[in-house]
Formats: sequence, structure tokens, C-alpha cells
Amino acid sequence: MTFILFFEQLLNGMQFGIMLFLMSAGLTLIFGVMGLINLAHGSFYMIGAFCAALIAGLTGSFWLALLASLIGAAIAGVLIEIIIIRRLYRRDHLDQVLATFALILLLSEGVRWIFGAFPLYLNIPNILNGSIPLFFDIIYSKYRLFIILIGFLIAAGLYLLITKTRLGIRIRAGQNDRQMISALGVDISKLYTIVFAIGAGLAGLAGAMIGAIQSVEVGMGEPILILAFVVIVIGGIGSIKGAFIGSILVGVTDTIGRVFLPNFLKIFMESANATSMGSSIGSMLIYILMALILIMKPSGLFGKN
Amino acid sequence: MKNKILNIKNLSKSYGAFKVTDEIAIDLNFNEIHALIGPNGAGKSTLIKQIVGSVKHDIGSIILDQEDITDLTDIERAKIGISRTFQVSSIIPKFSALENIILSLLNKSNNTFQLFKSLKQNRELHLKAKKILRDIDLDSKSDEVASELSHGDRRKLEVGLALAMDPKVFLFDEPMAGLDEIGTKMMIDLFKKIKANSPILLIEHDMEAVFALADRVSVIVYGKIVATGTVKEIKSNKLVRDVYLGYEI
Amino acid sequence: MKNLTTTLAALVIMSASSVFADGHKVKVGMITTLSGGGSGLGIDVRDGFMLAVKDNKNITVITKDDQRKPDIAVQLADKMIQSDKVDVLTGIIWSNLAMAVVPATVNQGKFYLSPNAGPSKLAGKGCHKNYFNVAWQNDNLHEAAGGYANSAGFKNSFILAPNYPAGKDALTGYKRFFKGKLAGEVYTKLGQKDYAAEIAQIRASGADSVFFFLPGGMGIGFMKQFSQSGIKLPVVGPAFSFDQGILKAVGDAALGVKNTSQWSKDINNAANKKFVSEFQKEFGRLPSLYASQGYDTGKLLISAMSKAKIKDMDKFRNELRKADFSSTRGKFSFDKNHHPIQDIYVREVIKEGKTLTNKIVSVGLKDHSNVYVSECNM
Amino acid sequence: MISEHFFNKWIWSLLLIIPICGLIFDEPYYITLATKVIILGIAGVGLNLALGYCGLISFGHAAFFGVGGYVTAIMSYHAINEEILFNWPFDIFGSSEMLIIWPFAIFISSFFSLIIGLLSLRTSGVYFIMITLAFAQMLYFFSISWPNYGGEDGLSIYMRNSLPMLNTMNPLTFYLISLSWLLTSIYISYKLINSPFGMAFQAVKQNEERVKSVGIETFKVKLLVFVVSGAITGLAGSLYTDLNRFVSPSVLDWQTSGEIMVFVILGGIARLYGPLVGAAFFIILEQTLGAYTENWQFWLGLILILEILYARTGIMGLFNKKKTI
Repeated sequence: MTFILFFEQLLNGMQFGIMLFLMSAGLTLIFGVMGLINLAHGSFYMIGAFCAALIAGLTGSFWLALLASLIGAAIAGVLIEIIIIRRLYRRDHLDQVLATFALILLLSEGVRWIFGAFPLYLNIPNILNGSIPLFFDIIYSKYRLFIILIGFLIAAGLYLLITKTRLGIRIRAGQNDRQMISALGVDISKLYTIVFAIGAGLAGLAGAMIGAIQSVEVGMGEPILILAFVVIVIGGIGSIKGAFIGSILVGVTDTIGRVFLPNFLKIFMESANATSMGSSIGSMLIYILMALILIMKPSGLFGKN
Repeated sequence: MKNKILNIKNLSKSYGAFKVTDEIAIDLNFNEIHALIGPNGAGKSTLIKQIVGSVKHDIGSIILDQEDITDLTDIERAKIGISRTFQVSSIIPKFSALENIILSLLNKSNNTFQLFKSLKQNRELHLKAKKILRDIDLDSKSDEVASELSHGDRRKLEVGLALAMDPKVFLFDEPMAGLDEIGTKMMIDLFKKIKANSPILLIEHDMEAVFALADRVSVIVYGKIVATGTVKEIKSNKLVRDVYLGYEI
Repeated sequence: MKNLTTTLAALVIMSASSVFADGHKVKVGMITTLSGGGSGLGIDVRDGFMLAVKDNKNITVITKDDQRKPDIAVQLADKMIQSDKVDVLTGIIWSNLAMAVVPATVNQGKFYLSPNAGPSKLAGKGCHKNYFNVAWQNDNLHEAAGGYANSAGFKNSFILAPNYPAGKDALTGYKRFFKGKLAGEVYTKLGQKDYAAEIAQIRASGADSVFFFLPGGMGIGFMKQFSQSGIKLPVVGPAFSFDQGILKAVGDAALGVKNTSQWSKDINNAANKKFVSEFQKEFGRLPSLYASQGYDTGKLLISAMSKAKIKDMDKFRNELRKADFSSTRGKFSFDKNHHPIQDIYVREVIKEGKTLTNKIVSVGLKDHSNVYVSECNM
Repeated sequence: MISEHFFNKWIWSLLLIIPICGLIFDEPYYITLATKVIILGIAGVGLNLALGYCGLISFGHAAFFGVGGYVTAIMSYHAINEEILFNWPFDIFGSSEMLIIWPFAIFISSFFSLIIGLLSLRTSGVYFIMITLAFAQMLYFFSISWPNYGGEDGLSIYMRNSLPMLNTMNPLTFYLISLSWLLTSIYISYKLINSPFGMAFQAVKQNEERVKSVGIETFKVKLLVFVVSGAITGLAGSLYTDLNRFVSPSVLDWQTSGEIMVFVILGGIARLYGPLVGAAFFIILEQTLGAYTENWQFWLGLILILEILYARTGIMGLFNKKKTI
């Protein structure tokens, strides 16, 4: 196992983590500000990817497609927030889990109705195709570097938004004390709609960026949704910082574990068993990580008690 | 020392630089009502929380009936014999008044893990609970759902929950807040009656009640006990007068 | 009350009519995946089958969606056998659903014709006289890929598949025929879509070729990412990741990839030409591998019906075993364990105008059967 | 207004009428379908104890359903193949006798709920929801990639396990077996919620802090409820394997957890018959919508959302306005 391979896998883990962050940032914001558990967050990931595939098909431009994913998912977010979600803020977690579970069924099947059952085509632009050499003979995919870059830019943007802008102040106030901000005369339902739209838009963008290298299909959002939940629970629900660190942690653990566990086990057992056993444990690894962290810190790494 | 049921030494707790309780020493004799007074935010409720164990103190020790309970959890302390009321009524909202009291009886009667015996047929628990409801003057409302009781009745139910535990000491956090005259009178009589069995550490803003009830009074300010003494001593203490400027003592 | 009597009367007549029905009629239960992930495959099998039996008045088909859930599939099979009184079941796409439905069906004395899944257990020890597979034994296409790798001169393959039984069968099948060394053997998580880690391993492994079996969305992701990585190794795989329904989503990344299949739309025989043109006319899209399998299943059923009554199970079974129908694949017969003996082709992904599709480049394995025949006591 | 008590009688008459109708009209499938409703209802009765009565929102009950199901299939599989199940600490053989399988399924799913409960109950709120989900996911991925018992393909046992003197393959017989387990599990729940212990765990749902302060060890209370809940759901899993003569990782899927939750809430939480009514409603919706459209999940989602937004008390709540805990 060479250093180069290890470093490349670290980068892969980072890239995966950054994508998870785009999903989990919205999820954790929505929970922090509105107190809502949104299982349907993965549906915005899917909606974003489908919007992108649609626009890419019509215009041929990847960049317009990315923009469409952000806007399309945000608009879907606004509509769904106004029609359904805002009636759930005052409900207990149970109602929220169930209503958003139902929303997954509705949105997935709705998208399938419109776009059909086969996966759609979405690909990356030529300019990002291929790999470039980094230092130490490491060759790395341009597109994945692009994803890492965009992810960090968005993380920085979110940080500025929350610490430096009026909207950010209101969001933080909302996280600390819901009564207070309505007392301050902030139009709270507008604030909630905006926060929800931001979350949905980010998820949609993630869906389009990932859809371009994976596949754009119905049901693509749920696996990543569960991972995003793992992330925000590890990081501490409501904490953007926690979501960021949790994302990277989950991304790197998953990637590194998947690759190195089978090799590690080969020291102890014969090769075929090690490969099979290693990938079995590898697929359970992040859940084991989450359970361990919660057992030691029941409110996650950066959660309020 | 033998005559002290509860003895607290050097109890301190701080959040960062802010000391909520600062080297508090306070004790409770048998047959006694010891009142704790002080302005809002002085640390009275935090002290109660530390004694019952729901907030962990930093240093200091708590001795209950010759036994060091400093390292016990809140539930273990409650089982051994510390019972409390909450400053803001804390009851089981969808249970009736009677059921609330029965819940509180479960621990002493060792019934918590009776899985298949019908509760309705447990006459003993019902009789005990009825008696306590009479003591707190709620027997006429025993079947009313707790969340629909009036504020005063909920305060009484709080005290009833504490009584049902038959503890070694009571910690009452403003039990008379919001009670009418008749209610207050009932409480005063009740407290006088029960202190012989289990002494009371009483936090109360109603000074008339405090002076009518307390055998000793401690004054707490900014997390420190500034004076302890009989009602008479406290009334004449200059420091206390300064602190309670505006209060009529 | 009057309503109830009428309903009762109607029911009596209905059940009576099924008893006295013409012995040439056959009721088919089709359980396939029509909603949720992978429904594209089920829809193709159904459409292919329906196209084959369209003009046959003696066949009634009841179609139900299994949602790709094995428990639902078994319950539907029970319903069709117990309530609808079907004679033949078909339609299952996935091996894990087949493992649930096939035993339940044949144990209740009904025929099962598999249009897609062919798990090894049902070909070997678990074979049954009433179970016929019209598609392939699961290992077949992978074995052909291994055979092709030899003839292409590959010496050092990197192979990967998801960590589940069909994935293990795939790699075993490839290794059974491939004579070179393995540069790496990786099992990925089922449902995994990101293969950055595996592609990095491929790059570092020094392999001269890549074989993969990643059905559905997994394969789309792998092919795109592999092509973007700039690694210029030849790729081989079974047809599943390069078939008509999915090629559009993979895009140009698939161009030039060799894949193995028992069917291709350019197989030159009359039955196939008729099938391709009729399918296009009927459904407005190019047929897929799955559609051809559904179609062949329908034609097989019709061939047996024309010679035997379904109530005479032994005779009907014999007629099925003869496989006396013109398959879209050309030569087709059943081996002793009721799995196909057929040619497996090597295809290449090409572009016809703007549409991605496949053309045959060679025959990978001729008259190929499967290794489980000897384990089957029938 | 029909009272809940009256409604419950209706439920019981229906449970007896349905199989008779199935026999008369020679539609054994409807008996099988009703059996499915009953088994899923049992799973819901199990979850209802933890979720409805004790406020433990478990998003991982598929774990226990699946463990019960796998125990059943594995024991039966070893009996069919005449292989030994364990040879340590002593030889244990498989069995295809339900009377032997049930205690094992119950015991092993309680063991899993004990371990998962011990670790999960340290957390609360959303964290509890998610950690229970995480444990179920662990088992799910394990079952997929563990080759011995079929992995993703699942495990087929061909014939239902047997009970002395009964033909369990007969739909009606198996229906009645399941029905008696439903009766038993509802009876156990009824006894529990009316016992002193039941008072304690229902109080925990409403005000845990208060329950602690009266000296009740709430952790133990919650753990015990969780274990009983897991055991009942595990038994349902065992019956479900026998219903299908098959088990596969899909029973451990997170959507299974979600669906069991849907039964409980659709029917009305903390109501004895709620989960059964919820399961019945769900299956009927699935069957009738599925007959009309391939996109039935769209309409199912819509109906569920409307139900949660506008009929919060669940179906049982429509018949009884009395508040539950």
C-alpha cells in the first residue's frame, strides 16, 4: 500500500465528505432553526439532479444545468415549505418523521411519473474531464477537485452568511431562541421559508454535481439522506461546524475503511474471506462510528446538551 | 453532628467564571424547617438542584443521615430519601391527581417493576394515595386530569408528590407561590405537622409564611450564604436588611 | 341482500366457467418490478412478453408489481396461485426475488418460466422439473467475458462486483474462464455509486484490463467515473450495464466497451428482425435485452400450448423442454437442468447516428450451457 | 359517534368473518392477506409499547423484526439440511417446530433489543431516533454481505415450520395461529399498561424528569419496555418468515422501520388496537391503489400526509375523542 494511493484515497474521502456537507448543512440548519426533522431532504437532492439533467438536455450547457439544479430545488423547497412543511414546525418529532417519510413516497413517485423509470443522462463538461497531476506523482480527477473546491467555497460562503449578514444574525437568533426573534419583529415565517429554500437549494446542487458522475435516477436521494443524518448526529444537531467536521469524518472513514479494511484483514485470514469480511465490515463502519460517538457523547461532537 | 439529618459542606459550582454556588455550608436538624431566602438569581434553585443531584457540583460534600451521598445520582438520592418540589409545577400532565400520587408511592412500596398485576386492584396503594390527597386538601379532585387542575391545586399536588415518597428530608422550592390565603394557611399547617417526621429545607418568597414557619433562616446572595440564624436574629441582621432593601422585614 | 345474491351468483358462474373452460386456455401470472428502482427492467420484460402473446386469444395475463421486494413477490405469487388460479408464473427480474418465488411456485405445482434471473442454486441442487429459465444461468455472461478476455490477450485483470451473492457468482464466473492473473479483486457495497476509491486502486494495480459487474445505477456511475479518470484500460462487462435502456444515461463513456450478451438487436434471423421492428412500432423505443427475454418467454409458452393442454402437466412440460420456437437469439435449446444452451456474443457499444447501441463483434462462447447441470438431479 | 369499545368489537368480528368469507368464496389469498395484516399488526403492537406508551421513538424496529425472521429461517434451514447450528458450548440443532422456534426468536430478539437499548437509551430525542436507525442499518448491511445465509438473496425454507397436529400450510390454520399471537400480544400490552410498571413507563413519556425525582429508575424502565417491545416485534418477524417461507435483508431495511411506524401512527398511537387498524388500512390502500395505478405510492404518500396534517389522532381517534397519554 503506497503513500500515493493512501493520499489519493484521502482526497476521495474529502470529496465524498464535502458532498455530504452540502446535504447535511441544510439538514442541520433546518433542524437548528425550525426544529424540523426533514426525511424528505434527499428528495431535493433528486429534484436538483433531475432539473440539471433536464436543462442540460435542452441547452447542452453543464453550467446552466448546475444553476438550474440550485434554483429548481430551491423553488421546490419554497413550494413544499409553504404547502406542507410549515404546518409541521409545531408538531412533535414523530409527526415530522412520518409526514416527511410520506413526502418521500410522494416526491419520488411524482418524479418517476414525469420522467419515467430509466435513469437520465447528465455528464460533466469536457473542460473538467480527465485528471491532472498534483504533487508527488499524484494524479487526480479534475472534476473531483472541482467538487472539493466548490464545497469549500460554499462552506466559506455559509460561514460568512451566518456570521456577517443580517440574515445570518436572524438565523442564529432563531437557533438560540425562537420566541425572541418573533418578539424582535422579524417575519418569522419568511425567515423559515428562506432557510428551507437555502437547504433545499444546496441539496439540489449536490444532487446535480454528483448526478453528473453517478446516475440521475429516482431514489438516488435516500442513501445519501441517511448518511447526511449520520453526519449531523455525529456533529451535533444544529451545528454547522459539527456538520462540516462530521461530513469529512464520515467521508474519510467510509472511503479509507472500504479500501484498507480488506487488506488489513488479509494479515489474519485467507484472501477471499478477508475481501468479503472486509467489505462487510466496511459497509457497517460509519454506523459503528456513529454509535461509538453517541455512546461517548450523547449529543454529538458539537451538540448542545 | 448526630442531630443533623442533612449536612452540606463547602458546596461550589461555577459556569466559567460565574459562581452559582460559592462554598455553601448549610445543614438541616431533625424536627426543623430551615428556610432559605435571597433575591432572584441568588442561587437558591441551583442549590436545590445540586442537593438532589440533577446538577453536578464541582466540589464539596453532602451528608444525608450520616451517609455521604456526594457521588450518588439523582435517582439514587431520591430513593434514599430526598424529595423535592419544583419551582415551576412539574407533574404528569395526563394522569389524574390520584395517579400522580400513586406514581410517587411506587418506589417506597417496591411496585415499580410489577409487570402484570393490575394497578386498579392494588387497594393499599389507592388507600395511601387517597390519604395523601386528603392531607393536601385535594381529595375532591382526585380523578381530575392534572393538566386541567388550577395553578394552586397543581402546587398542592407537587407537595403531595413529595409527601408520598415518605422521604428523610423535603426540599420545597416556593411551594406557596400563587396560592390563595386558604391554600397558604393549609400549607403552613401541613408543614408544621410533617416536619416532625421529615425536616424541610424551604425556599419561599412569601416572607410572612417564612417567618411563621421557619425555625432557622439562611440568606443567600450571589451564591454565598451571608447569614444564618433564627427568625429573630435574621430580622435584626444589618447585612440582611441591606440586601433586602425594599423588602419589608 | 339482493346485491349479495347477485354477487354470489356471479362468483359461482365465474368459478364454474374456469372449471369448464377450454383446455387450451392458459392463465399467466406476471410478477415483475414496475415501480421503484429498477422498474425499467420489469417494464421491458412485460412489454416484450405482451408483444409475443398479443395475438393469442388463449392466453390471459395478470400483471402485478413486486416493488422489488421479495416478501411482496411471494405474497403476489400466493395470490395468483390461490385466488387467480394461474397456470404459469413468470416475470421476476432479480435473483433474490426469484429465490423466494420460484420454490413457492413449483412446490404448489405450477410452472415457472424465468425471463431474467438464473441464480446458481436453482440451476444446481435446487433445480425443479417445473422451473424453466429462458434467459441464462447467472454465470453465463460473466463466463463469456472471461473467455473473451483470453482471446483478447488480457493477462492481468482487475475485477469488481458488489458484495452480494450475484456479485460473487459474477466474479466466480469470470475467473472460471479467464486464464490470466488477477491484478485485484474487489467487492463493493451494494448500491454504491461512487467508485473513486476503486478507480484509484485500479490505477495503482498495474492491471491490463478491467472486468466489472455492477447492475443498474451502480454501473452508470462506474463507467462515467472510469472514463473521466483518464485510465485507458480496456473494459469488459456483461450486457446489463450497456443495454438499450441504460446506455443513454451512461453516454459516450460507454463507447467502444466490449460486453457479453446472448442477444443483440443485430442478430441476423427472421424472428429477431420481426421482434425488433414490431417492438419499435408498438412502444416507440428500441428493445432491450430484457424485452427480448420477455418476448422469447412468451413465444416458448405459445409453442408448448399449441401441442399440449396445460392440465396435462407432463406432456406440457415435455413440450416446453423441446423449446420448439424460433428464438430471437437463433439457436436455442434447454439443457437437462432446464437452463438454455445458446451462443453468447461479444458486443461493442457504438453510435448509430445520435443513438448509442450495440453491435456484435464476435461469438464469445458457442452453444454454451452451465456448470451446474451435474448437480441437478431431475 | 361510535365508541372505541364498540369499534373494538367490530374489529374482532371482522377478524373472524374475513377467513369465513375467504372460505366461502374460495379466495384463500384474502386469508393470507389478512394474515399479513395481523402479523404486521403484531409488529406494530410491539413498537406501540415503546413508541406510543413510553415515547421512545425507535426508527430501528426493523432490526428486531428482521432478527426474529432470520432466527426462524436459520433454525429451519439447518433442520432441512440436517446441519448442526452451533457446537459450542453444546450442540444445538436446527428445528422446524414452531414451538421451539418461537422461544428462540423471542429470546434472541430480546437479546438484541437489550444490547441496542443499553447503548441507545443513553441518548434522547432526535439522537435516539437516529442511533436506533444506525443499529438497524448495521444489521441490514451485515445481512446483505454475510454469505452463509444467502446474503442479498435471502433464505428460502420452502415449507412453513410445523405445529403438532396442524397443517400450517393451510392458510386458515396459519391465520388462526397468527390471530392467537395477536390476541396474546394485545393482552400482554393491556396487562402491562394497566400495571404499576405501565404507570411508570407512561409517566416517563410525559415527564421523565419528574419520574426520576420520585425515585424511579427511568433508564431501567425504558430499557425493559424497549426489550418487551423488541421481543413482540421479533415474534412478528418470526411469523412473517413463516408466512412467506422466506426471509431476506429487505425485512431489515430502514423502510420497514418506517412502515411499522406508519401502522402505529395511522391507527392512533397509544391505543391497543391502533397498530392493527393502521396495518389493515395500509395494506388495503396498497392493494386498492395498486390495482388502479403503478404510481400508487404517490397517492399513498398524499393520503399519509393529509392524515398527519388533518387527522392527528389516527383512525382510532376518530372513534374516541378521549385523549391517550
